[in-house]
Amino acid sequence: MSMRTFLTMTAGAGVLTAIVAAAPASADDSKLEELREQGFARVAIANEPPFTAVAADGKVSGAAPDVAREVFKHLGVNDIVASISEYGAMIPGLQAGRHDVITAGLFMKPERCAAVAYSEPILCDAEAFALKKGNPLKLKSYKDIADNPDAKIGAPGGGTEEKLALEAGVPRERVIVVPDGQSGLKMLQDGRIDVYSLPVLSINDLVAKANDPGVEVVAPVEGAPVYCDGAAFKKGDEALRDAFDVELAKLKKSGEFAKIIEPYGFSAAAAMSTTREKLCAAK
Amino acid sequence: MVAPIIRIDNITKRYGPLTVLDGLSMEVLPGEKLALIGPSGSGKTTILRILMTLEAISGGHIEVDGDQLYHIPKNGSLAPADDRHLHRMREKIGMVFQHFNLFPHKCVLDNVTLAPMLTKGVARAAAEKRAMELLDMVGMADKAKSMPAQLSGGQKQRVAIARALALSPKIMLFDEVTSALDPELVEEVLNVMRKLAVETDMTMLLVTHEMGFAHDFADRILFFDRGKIVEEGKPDEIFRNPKQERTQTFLRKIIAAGHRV
Amino acid sequence: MTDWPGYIGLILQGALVTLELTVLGSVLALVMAFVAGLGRVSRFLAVRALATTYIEFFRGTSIFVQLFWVYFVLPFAGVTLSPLQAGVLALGLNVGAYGAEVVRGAVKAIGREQREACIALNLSRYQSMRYVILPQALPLMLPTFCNNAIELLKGTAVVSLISLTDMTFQAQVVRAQTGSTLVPFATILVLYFLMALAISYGMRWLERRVTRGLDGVRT
Amino acid sequence: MEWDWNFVWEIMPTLIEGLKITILATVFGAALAAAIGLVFAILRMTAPKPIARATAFVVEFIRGTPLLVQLYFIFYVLPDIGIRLPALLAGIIGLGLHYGTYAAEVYRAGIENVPRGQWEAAKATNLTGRQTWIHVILPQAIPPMIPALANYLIAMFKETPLLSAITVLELMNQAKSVANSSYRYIEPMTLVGVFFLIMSLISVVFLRWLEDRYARVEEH
Repeated sequence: MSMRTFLTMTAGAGVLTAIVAAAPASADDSKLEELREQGFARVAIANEPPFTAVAADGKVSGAAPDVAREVFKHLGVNDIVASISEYGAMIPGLQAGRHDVITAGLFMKPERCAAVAYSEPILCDAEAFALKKGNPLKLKSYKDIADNPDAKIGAPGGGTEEKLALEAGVPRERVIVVPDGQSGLKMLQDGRIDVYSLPVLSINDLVAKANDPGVEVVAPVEGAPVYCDGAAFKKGDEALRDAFDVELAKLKKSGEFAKIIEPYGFSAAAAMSTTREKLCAAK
Repeated sequence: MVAPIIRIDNITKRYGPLTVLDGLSMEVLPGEKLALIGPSGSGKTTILRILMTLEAISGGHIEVDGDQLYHIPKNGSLAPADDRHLHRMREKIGMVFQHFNLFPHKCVLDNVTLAPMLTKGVARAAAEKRAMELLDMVGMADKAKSMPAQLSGGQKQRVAIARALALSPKIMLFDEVTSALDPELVEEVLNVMRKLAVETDMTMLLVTHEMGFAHDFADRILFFDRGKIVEEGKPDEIFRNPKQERTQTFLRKIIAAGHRV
Repeated sequence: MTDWPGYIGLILQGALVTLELTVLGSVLALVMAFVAGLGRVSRFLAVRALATTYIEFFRGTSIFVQLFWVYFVLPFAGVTLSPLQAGVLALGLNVGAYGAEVVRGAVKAIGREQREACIALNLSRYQSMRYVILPQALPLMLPTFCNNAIELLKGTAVVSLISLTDMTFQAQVVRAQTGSTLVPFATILVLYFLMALAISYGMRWLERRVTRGLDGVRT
Repeated sequence: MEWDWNFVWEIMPTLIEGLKITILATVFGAALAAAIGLVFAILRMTAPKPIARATAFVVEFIRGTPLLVQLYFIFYVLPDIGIRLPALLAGIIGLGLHYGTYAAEVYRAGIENVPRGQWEAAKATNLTGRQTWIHVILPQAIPPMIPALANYLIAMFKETPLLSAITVLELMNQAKSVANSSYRYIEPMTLVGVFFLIMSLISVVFLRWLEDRYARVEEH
């Protein structure tokens, strides 16, 4: 069996190699060329309407992917292929070459700007709370949550809201990381958390869908800034990002941009009144 | 004077601290029928297992049919044998086990044809023809398509004999081939072996507790005790007239236990 | 109005991915089980050591951790796998390590007597393994292989966490879209159970086929 | 991306926090599994036929479906019928229920492996049913079960990362949370793997010892 085992092992290794044999993605200005060639860009989304959504037939929509789809079309990349990811996994996934760009309402913040290459702003929104009818704990800001030792907040893991809560001084054990919007709402209804925080439009969409008279919305959250997202590229793909920005600016100018995002409830004016530079510098 | 087909020269066999064979030497002539008798644990089965290369030796040399069994000559001295050499040497030797060791997933015929087809490249048709002759000889031709689980112990052992014969070895080793059988099945196996002893000129080594059979079957009897040959001779000499005290004691006990001599 | 047929369709699409993962993962697991299982009974120390390391490593860490590692860490070593490849690789290697112990156990369970018969009949090591030991060991492996396959099926749910659109993932999507938790989860629980049943019936059928004759009933 | 030792030391306390929860979940999950398994086994072996059948079905169903989905079910669906469990408790119940079905099989096999003759001998020596169980059957049935049970304990330990999916802050979830805020996956994920490997290697040694101590009967 000896020699044979070696042979079998070699064969096994062969099978492995075959499976492993996927080309490592390269990262330079030829990136756009590469995307054109493969005919699509791989985007990370979160399935959080209205930023990102997946329809019953599996089709990807939402404001962020719709804008990206349009821009990429102008760049000669015909389609986008989306994979749903947790917010926290998006940047590591981008760095690991899992996707080419994040189009998910991942708001620009200084430390994120340091980790990825953002496009110019696309979607802007303020933060909101969903809470039990009548706001029994009287929570209006992240600070209020920090000050009330009984209040538990739910937020997406690695999302803006989790950071805001932690920065406002809410201890880790009262910030419950919730995998997705539906789970967050469910946990609020079940009383596992007292407040669930997402951007205004997301909360509105979620609460509207739930159609639960026992849930109310506080928007915007006091003291929380308005944030804007951009398409996030891997560091090193700045050439692609710049090309993206050029086409994005054209869309903004032509009014097409507003046509895409306003039906979802986003304000085109808000996105156009600020810049990546300002948002990345803001503290 | 004919050269011996087996020459065992001063071999030892140890299992850890236990010495089973201690400086044993013996020779077997071609065509000789040899019976190894003696109390349990005296090392007689170990001899067969060593000849079949189921156990390695701790020291000494064995020559089978003119070649070293466990060694190959290399630059004038002897080096340990490799797999190829052992493979070649095993062609000369066949063995029948106490517990038959038939392959339970193969029918009787396939049990007999497997080794010739695999080790000698015999074509299926030829292998089956030869197998049927052998099965006929052991009286098992009508069970060729049966599975081992459907056979009695005696039938299994007869198939096992046919299986060993199918490789046409020069030396056959029989290791207590009847001791796992119900008493009424012993005779059918012994009959096959008697026939074999008469009809072939194979060298045969037999380890047995059937003293009567050993007497009829063997040209020479070796009496083993504690890893040594205590006494050897013609069956009549050993059974009628044992010289050593240990042989006498052993035979007395055997007779007292109701075995026929 | 909820588009239930559409959503059920989504879950069924996920079921196909789950099926694909289970089948491909099982194939890899089977290959690894035999390679590593036979490697563990090899004569060569190096082969045994390699097989043992593989087995202990993959049995030692959680499938969940392995999956995340393959998916997020391996790319930094220049190996980027699609979610499906990552899933198949992690599941196959993980379950293969368990299967290897089954192969080893079954091969060892075919006793000394059969091995000695092989030596006496002058079969080579390979021939003994191929024609005598494995055919007898295989029926002993099947019941445990069946359990392993079901474990693998259940393990596929974990891949939903690396955004592979399997059944569990699609159930999450449906849940996000419809706001109903009970329906998608109950549906996939039943679907998983049916798949597990299919595996165990299939294996039982296979077992009956390979053991025929061993119990004394000729085919 | 390079391996960063400073980062490793920085996140270590957080991961240790998670490890505590992981061990807590394992210990309580195991205790629950041992108890639930006993109930399942007794129901299957001694209850009237319909109940025994229903139990068998439940056991098969739980064994045939993924723990992850069961956890989702316990955590998100049960509140609809008024059962609202804290995340950790839900996780422990999920683990206990899932592995209880495995334990039940071990119990059953262990008891059935006691030879028929032992029951008959007990009857012949006029022992009561209770005495038979306590003095004859269980002392023979339990030792061979121990390695098998320990095996499932280790398996369960390795499935605790699934609890992260229902917001339990165990080892995996702490690692993810660290990764989320630092955008680094290499160190946290590798460390989690190393933690599990170390614990498993220790438990493998322990298991071998258990096997030597209790299961020698199986080998001949």
